[in-house]
Amino acid sequence: MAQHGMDPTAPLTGEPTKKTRRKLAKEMRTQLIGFGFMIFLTTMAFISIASDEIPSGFAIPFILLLACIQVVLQLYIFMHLNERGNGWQNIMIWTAVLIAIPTVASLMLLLGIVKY
Amino acid sequence: MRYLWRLLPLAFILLMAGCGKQNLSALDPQGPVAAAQFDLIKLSLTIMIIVIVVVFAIYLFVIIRFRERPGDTHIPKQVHGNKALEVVWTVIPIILLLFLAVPNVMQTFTLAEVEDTEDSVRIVVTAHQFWWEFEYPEYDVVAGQDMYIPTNTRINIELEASDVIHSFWVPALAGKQDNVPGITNEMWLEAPEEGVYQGRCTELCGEGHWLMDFQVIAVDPDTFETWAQNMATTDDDVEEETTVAVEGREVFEQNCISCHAVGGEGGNMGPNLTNFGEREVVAGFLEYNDENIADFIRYPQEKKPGSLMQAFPQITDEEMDALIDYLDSLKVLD
Amino acid sequence: MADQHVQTLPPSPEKATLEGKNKYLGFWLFLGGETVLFASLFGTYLGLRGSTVDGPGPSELFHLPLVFIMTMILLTSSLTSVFAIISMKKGNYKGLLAWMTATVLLGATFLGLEIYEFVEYVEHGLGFTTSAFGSSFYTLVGTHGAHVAFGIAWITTLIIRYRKSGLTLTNAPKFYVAVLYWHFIDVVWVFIFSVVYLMGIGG
Amino acid sequence: MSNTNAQTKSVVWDWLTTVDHKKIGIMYLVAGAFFFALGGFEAILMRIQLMFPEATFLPAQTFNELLTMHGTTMIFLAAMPILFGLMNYIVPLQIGARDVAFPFLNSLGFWLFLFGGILLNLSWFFGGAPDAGWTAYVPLSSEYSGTGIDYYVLGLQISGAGTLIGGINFLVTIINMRAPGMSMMRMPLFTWSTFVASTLILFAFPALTIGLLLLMLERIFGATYFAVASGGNVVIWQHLFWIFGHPEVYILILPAFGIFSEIIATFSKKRLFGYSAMVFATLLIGFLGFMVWAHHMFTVGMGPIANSIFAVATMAIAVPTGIKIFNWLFTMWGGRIQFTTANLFALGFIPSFVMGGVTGIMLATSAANYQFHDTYFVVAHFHYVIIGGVVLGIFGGAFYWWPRMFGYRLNETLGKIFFWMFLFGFHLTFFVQHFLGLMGMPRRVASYLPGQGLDEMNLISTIGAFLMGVAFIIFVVNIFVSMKNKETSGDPWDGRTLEWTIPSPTPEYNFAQTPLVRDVDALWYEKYEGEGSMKAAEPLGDIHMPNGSILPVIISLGLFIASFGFIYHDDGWTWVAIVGLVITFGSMFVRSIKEDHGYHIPVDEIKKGGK
Ligand code: HEA
Ligand code: HEA
Ligand code: HEC
Ligand code: CUA
Ligand SMILES: [Cu+2]
Repeated sequence: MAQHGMDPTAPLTGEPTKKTRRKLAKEMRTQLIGFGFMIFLTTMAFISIASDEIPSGFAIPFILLLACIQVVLQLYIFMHLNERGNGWQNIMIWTAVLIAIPTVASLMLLLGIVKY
Repeated sequence: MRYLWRLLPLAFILLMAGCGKQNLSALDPQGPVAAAQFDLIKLSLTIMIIVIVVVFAIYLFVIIRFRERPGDTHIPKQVHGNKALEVVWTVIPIILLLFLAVPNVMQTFTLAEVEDTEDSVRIVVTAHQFWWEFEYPEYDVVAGQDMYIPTNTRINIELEASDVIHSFWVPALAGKQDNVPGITNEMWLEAPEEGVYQGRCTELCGEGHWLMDFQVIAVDPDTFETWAQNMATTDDDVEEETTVAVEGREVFEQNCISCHAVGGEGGNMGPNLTNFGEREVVAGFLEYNDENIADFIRYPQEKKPGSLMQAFPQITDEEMDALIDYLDSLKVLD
Repeated sequence: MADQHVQTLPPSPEKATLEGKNKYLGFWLFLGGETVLFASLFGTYLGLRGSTVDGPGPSELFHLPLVFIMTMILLTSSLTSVFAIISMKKGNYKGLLAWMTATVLLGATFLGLEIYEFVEYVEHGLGFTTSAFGSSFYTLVGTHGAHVAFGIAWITTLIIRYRKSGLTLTNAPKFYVAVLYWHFIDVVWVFIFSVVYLMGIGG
Repeated sequence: MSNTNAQTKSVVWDWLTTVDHKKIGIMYLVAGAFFFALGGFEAILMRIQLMFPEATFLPAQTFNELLTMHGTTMIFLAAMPILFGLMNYIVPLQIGARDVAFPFLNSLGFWLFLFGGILLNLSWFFGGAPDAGWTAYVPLSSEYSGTGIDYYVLGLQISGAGTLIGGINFLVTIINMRAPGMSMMRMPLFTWSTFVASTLILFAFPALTIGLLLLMLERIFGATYFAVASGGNVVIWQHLFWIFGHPEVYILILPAFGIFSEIIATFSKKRLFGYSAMVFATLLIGFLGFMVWAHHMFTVGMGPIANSIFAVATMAIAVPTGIKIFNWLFTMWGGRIQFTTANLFALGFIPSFVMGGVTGIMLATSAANYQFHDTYFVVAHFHYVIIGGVVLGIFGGAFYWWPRMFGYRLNETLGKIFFWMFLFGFHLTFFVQHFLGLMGMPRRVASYLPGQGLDEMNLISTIGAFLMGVAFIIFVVNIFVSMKNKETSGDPWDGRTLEWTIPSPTPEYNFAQTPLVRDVDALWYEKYEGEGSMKAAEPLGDIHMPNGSILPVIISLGLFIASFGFIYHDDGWTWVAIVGLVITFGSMFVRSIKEDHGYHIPVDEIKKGGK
């Protein structure tokens, strides 16, 4: 099978290829920008709740939106879902989200207290 | 073809005629709600029978026509599929389902419309392990086990539970709704005919679940009015016909009043007994006779496993006779 | 066997073997399951968050500054774990271990603050059994905390176990998957700080 | 590291430590069959009690325990594990793999299931079995029941973890380990349905995990999610249970659909009609299965909008299911249908399941459901789909794959007697229950009163149950009397798929050479259109195999022990819980720091075995 001729316990030696190194440098940049963006989103969320100026009718949907954006960033930048060969991972995670939405909604709303 | 469609549910009813007790079966609806539900049942059944007939017909044809015959060794053609056929058996079921889904949605909303009107009667039904309490807020009446309703009147019901989940079902009058602790559910029903309708609990609620029966008693509106007035006004001095009954009342006041109310006085851990003398059954299911009453009071758990009534084996025969006399005298109608 | 083979560093050592690929995919699937798991907890919390009965409610308890600090710490720990993987891909095993250690330390700080927070709330009258709000709050945030604790234990084990071995085709997937797990903990936290804390204070 | 360990181990030790998917599959089958007999026995006891009105054969409390244990055992410990057994044995063979993706986890999954099942059943001996129905609705199960429910909670939690692990394992196996040429759209339908069912497991079981966790915290540590007095809400449990529970029924039926697809194609000697529609329908059923759970809760008071939406969504499932039914019928159309026992089960399935399916649509009619709900009509519905679908599927699959798994064919005559008796008994038992329900008989009643017109049909129903019992005994007899009919051919049915390319008995490495797949029904293609036998995708070489391990047993045992600590934690048994958890986490730790690279089977040996 695939691992013919490979020894899984031998330390990996050698340098990454030039191409890989260039890719990694670029990746480093992406990660840092992504991180900066996440810090920004988080701070925005906290500010919009902390400040008295912003009415909660706006702030709540706003922070939820920020949370969703941030999660997508996490999944695609930190967790590399965008890389090739992650088709199944994407399918499964989004299916999970699709199932999570009605789950949360029904546990919030359909408890018999208010009739829908 | 049309004719055939109408025939199918009819055939079904003929098949079922004579099955089940009239005041119990959902197949013999006695009120508009049960009737509407029965109509839906018939409609859905008709559609299902069509489906079954079609599938069975193809099925039988296939297994007879294409069975392997002795000596046959041919290799059938390896067909991949057929687009047109696929579309047919996707679209036809969708259409059939629409015929069911639309009336169903309409009925679902109709059955959920619980609004008080001028002459509607509201009843708050509280389910307990393993008995029923019926409160009539408009009349300031609380009754146990027997739910009196006026005929031809819209009865709006609020459902509550004091311990676990129960479910209120009177098959001949209406489908069930659950009595859920912490939640108030609503439903309505109507009974055009006078009569006694069997009701039961349909949510597993513990040991006594299977015997958590009650009765819905439909009487004409005047009688109902009398019943409700008397339930509300009878106070402690129910006309005692005999002195024995007076003794019985003493026994009752010593032992029972902490749980059972009579005429507005007493606890509510057990059913209100103000009109106990008019029960057809004891504890929801036992035939109403002295022996059963006595046995139930002495050994309630033996008669009805799981019952939460305290047992009174110590009551002497004499006391018991008096007690039963007293209980017998608890009547509100004439 | 193949002991003499020189193993050169592949671009994605975590997915170079079939075992590695399986682990990588299997772990993602597991995270899919975890998504529904946390959705169930979030739903329960949202259903019950108004049920404070006689106990204190969210707006009386939560303090934004603490939550903000905790969030920043966890977010940063996600970044350090990213650095760890980049080091790994560069073949810099020391860097990998160092960044993983940083991640663990940040995680432990986060966990410490969470414990401090819980103790504080209990002192303010919100016990686990005080109200349905209390139960569901501690269950949701506590389950997340338990994930953090498990992550810390897991990564620590990896660091100790492989402190001398150098990067191999066996341990590369293990590190990679542990980091995925760590990111996922961060993802869940994003919703916790938004839905539990910010919405708790904001109305 | 690559030692050929040819030490002779004792047989018991071998089975305890095995990570071979085939042996694990067989262990699933054996344990599942045991629990099936147990659950069936419980059903028979219930039916005896219900034979006559006001019977006193069983006390009401015992009846409630029996019905709970019957439902729980059948669903979690019988049907699902038996299907898991078939999947474990067959799926790697169908996709041309040497094992599953995670052999160690596979073994762990099995042992977790087994210990969870044993734990659940021990409740009978320690203070009474759970008595709140398999759905364990709160607050009956939280505030009004004894320790039986603790066994239910922990037993299901442990075996559920095993199931989840198994599900992930199948998914990764199917995605990553298919033989060259076996694209997704060339996979046999049983593999496809395993794939979809595993996806359902992956997303449905976490909801159960949380439900059980909450119930455990509520019962053992005083949490108040469900306690109305402290602001809790009892409907939360119902949602969590059914978010799991409804997909669960498709977890059961989809693999059965897969089995029938294989059997019907094989014994009609025809390619499956509308392969891609079949795959698509399976996926659609799986997806819709997640959007309809509240049809179990129509009467709980969610409101008319919610009821309508869930009613219509539920009805939609008839469409993809219908597609499957008609595709099976048209697979047979124009074929040469052989009435082997395996195929009889498939042929018995079609009408039986359609009858159960259409009553499902009737139940989905929300306004009418107020009459059906929690009556014997529902009991009739789900036994029609479960027995008419899942159980017939299991028996069909057993007869079909028996020669592959055990190296001998089951006796056809006994098999046919079994089939007819079982089918007849099944319809006798459950057909009348539709009417019982409509005539006012609620489910979960320990008895009923005379004079309500329920007596005769209950008697008939019980007679049917006895017939099923006798039929099952005939099946067990068949297993033993047929042992002498050794099957030498690896392909007894003129099969179509890869599992029939292997010699009998199946070698432990499955395929000496990974096969090359060139079409759906790879073997059939090679036999009738290709070169007569499978092409190989790789040269003959050493085969890498994983080592066995006892750790799965120990990990599961630790949780088993810890459970007692939780259940009796009020009696000062907390230390037991700690000991158990230390055992579990300790052995997990050992596993993670001990690298184990397996061993190789040398070419010479393969040549000997594969001749
Ligand atoms: C293997 C298990 C299995 C399967 C496959 C199904 C399949 C279905 N089930 Fe069933 N169900 C259960 C197991 C299963 N069920 C169990 C165990 C319970 C009880 C749980 C408990 O309370 O203990 C239950 C309960 C249950 C209820 C709740 C009843 C109640 O408590 O009030 C409902 C309501 O909607 C329902 C609906 C359906 C539907 C619509 C399908 C559909 O998938 C059926 C689809 C199939 C067909 C329709 C037939 C073939 C189709 C055609 C030939 C095409 C043409 C058809 C039409 C146009 C109609 N089921
Ligand atoms: C896979 C699922 C499955 C299967 C296969 C069955 C199989 C059977 N079930 Fe049941 N059943 C459920 C799942 C299942 N059931 C569920 C989920 C419930 C709901 C529980 C609840 O309400 O909470 C239920 C409830 C239920 C009830 C309703 C209880 C009530 O509401 O009060 C009844 C009553 O008739 C019943 C009967 C039967 C019968 C007669 C069989 C028969 O088919 C059984 C056939 C079995 C055998 C024939 C084996 C016989 C074995 C022996 C005789 C021992 C001999 C041993 C050896 C030879 C080794 N089941
Ligand atoms: C601990 C509280 C308690 C006490 C004390 C008690 N009962 Fe009861 N009783 C109940 C409960 C609860 C029920 C309902 C039992 C059931 O149906 O499950 C009941 C039911 C009954 C019924 C049947 C009611 C009906 O509507 O059919 C009668 C009659 C009755 N009790 C009489 C008595 C008498 C007489 C005494 C005193 C000697 C008594 N009870 C003392 C709790 C009590
Ligand atoms: Cu009350 Cu069942
Ligand atoms: Cu369902």
